[in-house]
Amino acid sequence: MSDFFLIMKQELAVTAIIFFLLIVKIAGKSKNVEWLPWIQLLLLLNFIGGFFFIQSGTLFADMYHTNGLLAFQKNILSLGVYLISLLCSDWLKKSEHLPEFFLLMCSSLLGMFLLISSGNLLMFYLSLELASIPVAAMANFDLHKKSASEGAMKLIFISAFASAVLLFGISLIYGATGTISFDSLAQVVTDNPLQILAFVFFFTAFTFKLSVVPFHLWTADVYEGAPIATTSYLSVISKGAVAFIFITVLYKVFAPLETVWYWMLVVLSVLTMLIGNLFALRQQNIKRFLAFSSIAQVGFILVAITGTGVDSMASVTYFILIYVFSNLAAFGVAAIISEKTGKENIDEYKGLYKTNPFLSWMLAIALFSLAGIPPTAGFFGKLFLLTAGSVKGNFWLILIAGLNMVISLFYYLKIVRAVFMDKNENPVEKVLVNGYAKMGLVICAAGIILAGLIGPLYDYIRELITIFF
Amino acid sequence: MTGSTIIFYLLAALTLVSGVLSVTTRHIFRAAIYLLFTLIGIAGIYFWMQYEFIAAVQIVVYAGGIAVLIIFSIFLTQQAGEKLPKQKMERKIFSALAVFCGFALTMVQVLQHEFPVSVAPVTSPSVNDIGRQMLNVEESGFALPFEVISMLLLAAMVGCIVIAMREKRENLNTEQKNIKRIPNDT
Amino acid sequence: MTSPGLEQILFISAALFFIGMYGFFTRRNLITMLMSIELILNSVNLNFIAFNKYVWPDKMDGLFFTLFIIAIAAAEAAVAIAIIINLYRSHQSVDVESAENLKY
Amino acid sequence: MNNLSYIALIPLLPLAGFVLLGLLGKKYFGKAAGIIGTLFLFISAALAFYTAYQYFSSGFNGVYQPVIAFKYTWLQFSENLSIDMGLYLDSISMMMIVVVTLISLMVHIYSLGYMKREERFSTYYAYLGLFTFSMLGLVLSSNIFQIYMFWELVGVSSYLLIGFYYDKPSAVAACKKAFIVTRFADLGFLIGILVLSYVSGSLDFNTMIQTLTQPESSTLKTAVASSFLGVSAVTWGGLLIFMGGAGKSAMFPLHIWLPDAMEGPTPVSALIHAATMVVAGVYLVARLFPIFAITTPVVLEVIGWVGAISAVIAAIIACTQTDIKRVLAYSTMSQIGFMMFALGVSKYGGEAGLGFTASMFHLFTHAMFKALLFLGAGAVIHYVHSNEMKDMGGLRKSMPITHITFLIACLAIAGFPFLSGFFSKEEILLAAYQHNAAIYWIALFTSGLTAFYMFRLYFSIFWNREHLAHSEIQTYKKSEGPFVMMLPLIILAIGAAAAGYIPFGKYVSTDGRPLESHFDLSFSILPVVLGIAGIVSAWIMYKKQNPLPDKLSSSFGALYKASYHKFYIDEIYLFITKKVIFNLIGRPAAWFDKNVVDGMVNLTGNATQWLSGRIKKFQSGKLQSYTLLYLMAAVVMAAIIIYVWK
Amino acid sequence: MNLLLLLCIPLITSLAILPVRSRAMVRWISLFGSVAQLAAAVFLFFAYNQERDTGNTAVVLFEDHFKFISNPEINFHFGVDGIAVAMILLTSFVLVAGVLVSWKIEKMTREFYFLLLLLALGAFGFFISLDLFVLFFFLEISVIPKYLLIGIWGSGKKEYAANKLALMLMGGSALILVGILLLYFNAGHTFDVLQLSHTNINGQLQKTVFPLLFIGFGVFTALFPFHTWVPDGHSSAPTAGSMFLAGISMKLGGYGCLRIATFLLPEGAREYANIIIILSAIAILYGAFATMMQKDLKYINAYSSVSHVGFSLLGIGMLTQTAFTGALLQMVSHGVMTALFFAVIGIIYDRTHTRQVNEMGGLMKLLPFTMTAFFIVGLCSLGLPGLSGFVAEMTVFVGSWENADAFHRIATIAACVSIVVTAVYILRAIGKVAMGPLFVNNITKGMESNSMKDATWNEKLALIILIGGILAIGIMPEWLNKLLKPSAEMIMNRFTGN
Repeated sequence: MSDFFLIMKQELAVTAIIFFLLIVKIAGKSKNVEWLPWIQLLLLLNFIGGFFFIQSGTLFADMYHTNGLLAFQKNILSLGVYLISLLCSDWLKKSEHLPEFFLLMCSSLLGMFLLISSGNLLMFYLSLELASIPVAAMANFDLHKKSASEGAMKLIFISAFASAVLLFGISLIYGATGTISFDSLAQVVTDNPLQILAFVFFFTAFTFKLSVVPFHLWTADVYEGAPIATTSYLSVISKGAVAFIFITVLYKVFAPLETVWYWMLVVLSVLTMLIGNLFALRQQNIKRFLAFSSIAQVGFILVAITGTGVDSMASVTYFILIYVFSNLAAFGVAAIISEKTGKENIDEYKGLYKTNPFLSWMLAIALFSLAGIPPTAGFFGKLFLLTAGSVKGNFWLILIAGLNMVISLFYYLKIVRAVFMDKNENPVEKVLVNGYAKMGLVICAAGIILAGLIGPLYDYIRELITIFF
Repeated sequence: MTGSTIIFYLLAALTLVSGVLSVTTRHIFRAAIYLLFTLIGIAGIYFWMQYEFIAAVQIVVYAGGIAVLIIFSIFLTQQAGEKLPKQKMERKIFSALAVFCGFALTMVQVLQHEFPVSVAPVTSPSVNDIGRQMLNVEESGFALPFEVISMLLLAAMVGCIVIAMREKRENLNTEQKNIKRIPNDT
Repeated sequence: MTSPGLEQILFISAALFFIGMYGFFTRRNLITMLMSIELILNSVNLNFIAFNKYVWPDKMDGLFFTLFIIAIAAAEAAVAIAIIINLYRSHQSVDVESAENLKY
Repeated sequence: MNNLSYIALIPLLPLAGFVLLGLLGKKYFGKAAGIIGTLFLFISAALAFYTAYQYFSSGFNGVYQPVIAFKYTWLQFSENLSIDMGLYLDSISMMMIVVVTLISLMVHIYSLGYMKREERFSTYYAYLGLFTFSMLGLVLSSNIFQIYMFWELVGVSSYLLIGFYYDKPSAVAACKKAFIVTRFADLGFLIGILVLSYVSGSLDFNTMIQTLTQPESSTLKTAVASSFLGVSAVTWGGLLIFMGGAGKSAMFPLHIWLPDAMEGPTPVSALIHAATMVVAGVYLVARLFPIFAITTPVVLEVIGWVGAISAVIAAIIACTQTDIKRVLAYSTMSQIGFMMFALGVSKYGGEAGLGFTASMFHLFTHAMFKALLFLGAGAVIHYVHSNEMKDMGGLRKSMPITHITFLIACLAIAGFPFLSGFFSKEEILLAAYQHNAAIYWIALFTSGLTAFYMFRLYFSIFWNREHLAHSEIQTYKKSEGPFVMMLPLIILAIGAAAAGYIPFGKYVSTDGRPLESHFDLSFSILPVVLGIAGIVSAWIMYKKQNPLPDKLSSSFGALYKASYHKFYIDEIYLFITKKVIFNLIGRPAAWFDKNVVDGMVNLTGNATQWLSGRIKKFQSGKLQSYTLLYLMAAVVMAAIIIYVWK
Repeated sequence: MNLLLLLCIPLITSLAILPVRSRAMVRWISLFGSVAQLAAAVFLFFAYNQERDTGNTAVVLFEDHFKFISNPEINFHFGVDGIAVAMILLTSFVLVAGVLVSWKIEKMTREFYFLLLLLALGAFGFFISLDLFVLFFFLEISVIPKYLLIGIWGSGKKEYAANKLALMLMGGSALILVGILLLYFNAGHTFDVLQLSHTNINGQLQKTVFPLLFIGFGVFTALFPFHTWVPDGHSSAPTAGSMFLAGISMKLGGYGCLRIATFLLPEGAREYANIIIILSAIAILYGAFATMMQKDLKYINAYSSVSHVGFSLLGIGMLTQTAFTGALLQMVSHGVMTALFFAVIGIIYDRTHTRQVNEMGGLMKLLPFTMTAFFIVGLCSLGLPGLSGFVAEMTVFVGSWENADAFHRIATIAACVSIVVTAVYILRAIGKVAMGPLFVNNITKGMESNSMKDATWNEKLALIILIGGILAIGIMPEWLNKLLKPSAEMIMNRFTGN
């Protein structure tokens, strides 16, 4: 039984936090804000605890399994959640429903954990729903904002739609193979037309969650409408978890269909990078901008996935880790500014450096990392993605990816330019950054700088993957 | 043509016709009622297939739960006697086309596929079996999904409470502070 | 008319699936869109049950899948309705086209 | 002659002067800068004379062997090709260092007076030092690339000196023009070097001449065989190298910079644009003479004709110019033309090499009298503050020393018997007469013209009007110039008178063997008579103010006008550079860059932006459109995979 | 000599100035750091020569290995050959000069020096790296400092220029990246330059990768027609930025073209040599003619850079040892020269607040020191003997002439023609700015008593350092030649197969 606790310790820890929050909500009388540091502490403990007593194993028949790699990936997600709790503390403090927000976020995180640990289609589906339904509620947390309810509405409807399509696909797979277990599916999957059809329907669920073009259309609207805490959660954590399970499913379960999904990925990755970039070029709202930029980033992830299992898993895991730092730092700065001044427009960021040098540098570092420019870790992240993607020798794809990096640099620089170079009569006033947010930003910046320069990190990830993947 | 066949086709006709009516009628209450019919029709098909437990759950959860939920929400949001807004013809045509293509593709594939003929005897699962498996942690047990569902329902409940029971606006300014969207047609 | 079996049921479910889709695409009222989603989910359920009965009767995977889908559908519907109600409060409408401000 | 490395001091001392004065001059030396510079040069000149004396006095068996006194690898290109810095001593380089140091010293001394009011006095001396260094380096070069380097350096020092009065726009234009025109010619020189070095496999003069003058050598055979546009590689090389020489020596049609170069201070004109730098082209041809004479006679022919044409054209133009320095400039060009065609009509070896000797001889004497003329003109300009003939006249009384020395120089250049110019010119004419009759007649005509325009100049300055219009000048000026200005005039006048008596043929010849003297008085009659005729006609026309010149000019009409406008060659160049090169190449290139190349880059950016604007309608904000697209994409993807791709 | 020192000094200096508040302190620390770096570079030079003199004929000296990542195998593999030593010397010279001329920068001083040092760090790292990935890393490091330097401290249409520069360089990097990955996956799974040079890379691959690498690096070094970032970038950058851009950054590309692309892929180079020659001959002439039409001093130098860098590329395309040496000499020479040119322009601009040649004249009278430097750099640019430009250009010409066929001949002659055109535009600029009647911005009167002061001590020092570099190469070229030639020979051996 102790094995059970150790194997599922991360899930159990999150569950414990959920119940703690529930009790806080039900029993707590005082203002909820006071609980924020404690919640942050718990999330930090959750993150740190993830590194100890890691045990591999399978539970509930084949429905749940975990190992060092998955534990590491879960830790990345925990870290992300912790950082969000730090970075968005301003917003959270004002929120009337602080424990509920964390409850939902932790539920969703639990869903993510189970998602990447899932061993059959049922668990996959359920944990995907567990991961996404609370997010829809989270998206609506700015209760009085019209755009928030619009975003939440779009998210819940389109994810319901997507899961319906997914379920249809699963039902056909089940009909064609008679099993929902990943292990046995891997034995029986073949490329007959019905299975391809079913697989494509199944596949769209991932592309939807990852916001791959043309299944990405919800992304920007939802990101823009939702509170930044939710947006950053959606863009980083949710995407990361789905990317992990995506690779597992493709290489472990649907390996026989590799020729099918390989070309799908190639085409979709090109489309995603290109369309994401083209849309990002013209955005004015920083959240919307980051939405499209994250779509373009996903294109690069797809490029990596076209490689081999080990390579793509290693590079994507590494990339997601860096992406957590970079994207959260960018969202963090946006969150602070938006919360204090209500400004979310890139034009309004002009002359930010004059008044807020710290935030400006943080934003710049984050954006450079997103653009993949050294010495930030984003450079290594991108490079390993592309290296992984070129294993099969499809260098045209790499070339297109490289050129897309140029386009992406253009719009990242647009913000840098606004912040550092453009003059503004009426710049963002001096913003007092609270300690938590500052700490969060510093952690992110340190991560951005160090994660790339510490070579053994990648080696470590790769080693995990060669052992466990 | 046996009686069972006739019943099946009647059920099928009920399901599909009320399904179509449910998505086309312009009276929202009628749509809800047609939806109810469809759900009942499907429950009927479950009965027909001798999956009584599922049929029962279908009637309890869908016909009894979700349909009522929907009808209540219609009460909340709809003025009586109001017709539903019309959709643009263009959208209808495109949708019909896409849907038809999807349907055709699916049917062609499904019909072409040779499903293996089952060798095991067709038995309807007993409620007993279902219950035992539901809470079993061993092979072919569904305890974990059960727990997951419970967490999901908890989260959904909390979410619904937060969203639907929003308090009185304390600060009217929040509305003004809404994002000022600058049209970016440049 | 042949005696009904797997193919007929699959036809019903597929038809229902795409009828639901059609509704989802063309209905402007959010509640009716939610109804369409329910139709779609029902068609999937039907699929699972049919496959379980006619093709893979040795295990009850399909049946359980259906059960869980029903549960999730309920949860999803609840959250969706909560969001719709909230939207109705801020937009004074449940028309999907009233909520198209976030674009481009 | 044992340790010869002291010879390196000859060029290095002026360099030291340049560095010293250039870095510290203004601040620390002030007016003493001139003395310091002169002192450096004096030592250098003394060394040069000593060296030359040693060299010529101890010729071996009548053959003056070239000696390489010093050699240092400056830049190793490849195994065979390297730029060496060396000191190459032979008769012509010895002669040249004497000329260069002597004239330079004279100019240094002269400038002490002439330039003393200049604010940038020390800079001036620094530049003079730089020039002298470069010129000495040039004449002592042992390596063709070395000569090219110093060639460029004299070019730049000439540029600096012409542009010395840098706030005068005309001076700025002139120095620019001088540099660019000679630079253009140097382009030919450079390519010529590349060609010759490639065919000979060496940059060293000795090796190069050896390989290229042995008819049996296989390298030469292949070099002659390989041809471009029907002309062999060696010939191309020779022609291109001559192009460099022609540019520097202001040969037609690359002469246009020389008259403008008179914008520089007059002593500089005397040094650079009369005596030394402009004869560098002649020196270059003389340096490579064996190659020209033995391997590529065609080029020699070209050299001869270019020289002759330049001589006559310049003489004609000189007759009509009114700026005294310009007259002298054209006369310089004309005289260098003489030297050029003398080389052109010469052959290699023995008595046939008379032209070579004559050319060098003329170079030597010309340096004396032309420097004298310029310095004299400088004194005149110093006195009247004008370059124009119309501001002068009747100066013979107020400037007696200048008058006498100027007269000596004029007589010498006109070939008046028993002055230096007479001997050298007679030799040239003789050489031409022996080998190329056409050139001989041209030369004869030109020498008559020379006498005419020189005396036109002389009479206009010193006679013509008895009383100066500028009466105030006479009241201000009592003396014609300080002693330091008169001394060089006197020394040079002695030189101009006596240099002809040096037995040049003994020392300088194509193959190092002394030439026998062929002095035949009867041959001289015709040129001398022509010369005197020229002098007389000038006397008639210009001794007193009279309407004759105007009449004559109007009777010549078009020719006079053309000559006055220097045959419109400047305008042609201007047209080519301004209109053709600027408008047809430069402007389009700049336009192309701005619009096409840059445009492509901007277009890519704009196209991306445009595309991004086009596709925005997909993001319509309509939930149902999103989902519709979702379904369609899924169905289409599945259909493609199932039906098309499989 | 431990090469890490070369990375540590700029790194430590740049980090050291971050917490410093006082402007003066920042300046002095930067100066100290850059002088230390220069000392290290000079020491490296002597150490290298000494090592070679003792008969060490290894391809690179002072090798160092640090494991970075094991799969894909990436190591910090450092080592220098003669080329790298020369480039490091050049970079440190320009660094010191750049720090000195920026003394007066008041706007965000700390950030300015930080970025400057970061840029230098990238260059140093690039030159000592022997691992393609690490090399690429360092190459990319320099993009952001450039962007910010131009964008924040620049002038004119700086945002446009900065954007263009960053994007074009990034585009070049994308090509390099693909090239590197192609090599990695098809030639033995290694990024190590030395290992790759021992690997037998098949011809088809070479022909595919070479253009990628060459164009990629070519963008950095203003290969025609990818040069358009040069004029805008250079002219908008602050003085030190321009100096770095032209003096160092463009050399990164040239170094990459020769030391990486040509060295690793001789067959590819042979395949495309003629195209390189055509492009570079066009660049040389076209750049020169385009310069003729420019009126802005910085544009003049920028376009002339395009022309001058063309000589480097021409030398590379000629595929002879002498031409390679010439190309390298040209890189070093152009680096010093153009840095000096920009320094002079910066000083002029500081005084006159204009860079239009038509708006000033006769500055010799007011700024004799600066104008003397201007003369020297102009003369160097037009290839005057005794200054560095001559040495480099002549070596390229002689090397180019070793190819005996008409095509190479015509290309060489075309390149030679540019020395005349260069003379035209340089003398025009000098004539307009330094000579003629004194005026600035159409103010003619009272200029003599103008408060315009000649170069201050820091500027003088910077100019003297760079002039010293020009003269050192121009008067005694053999030391540099000796340094570069064996390395050029080593590259050439790849072609002759020794």
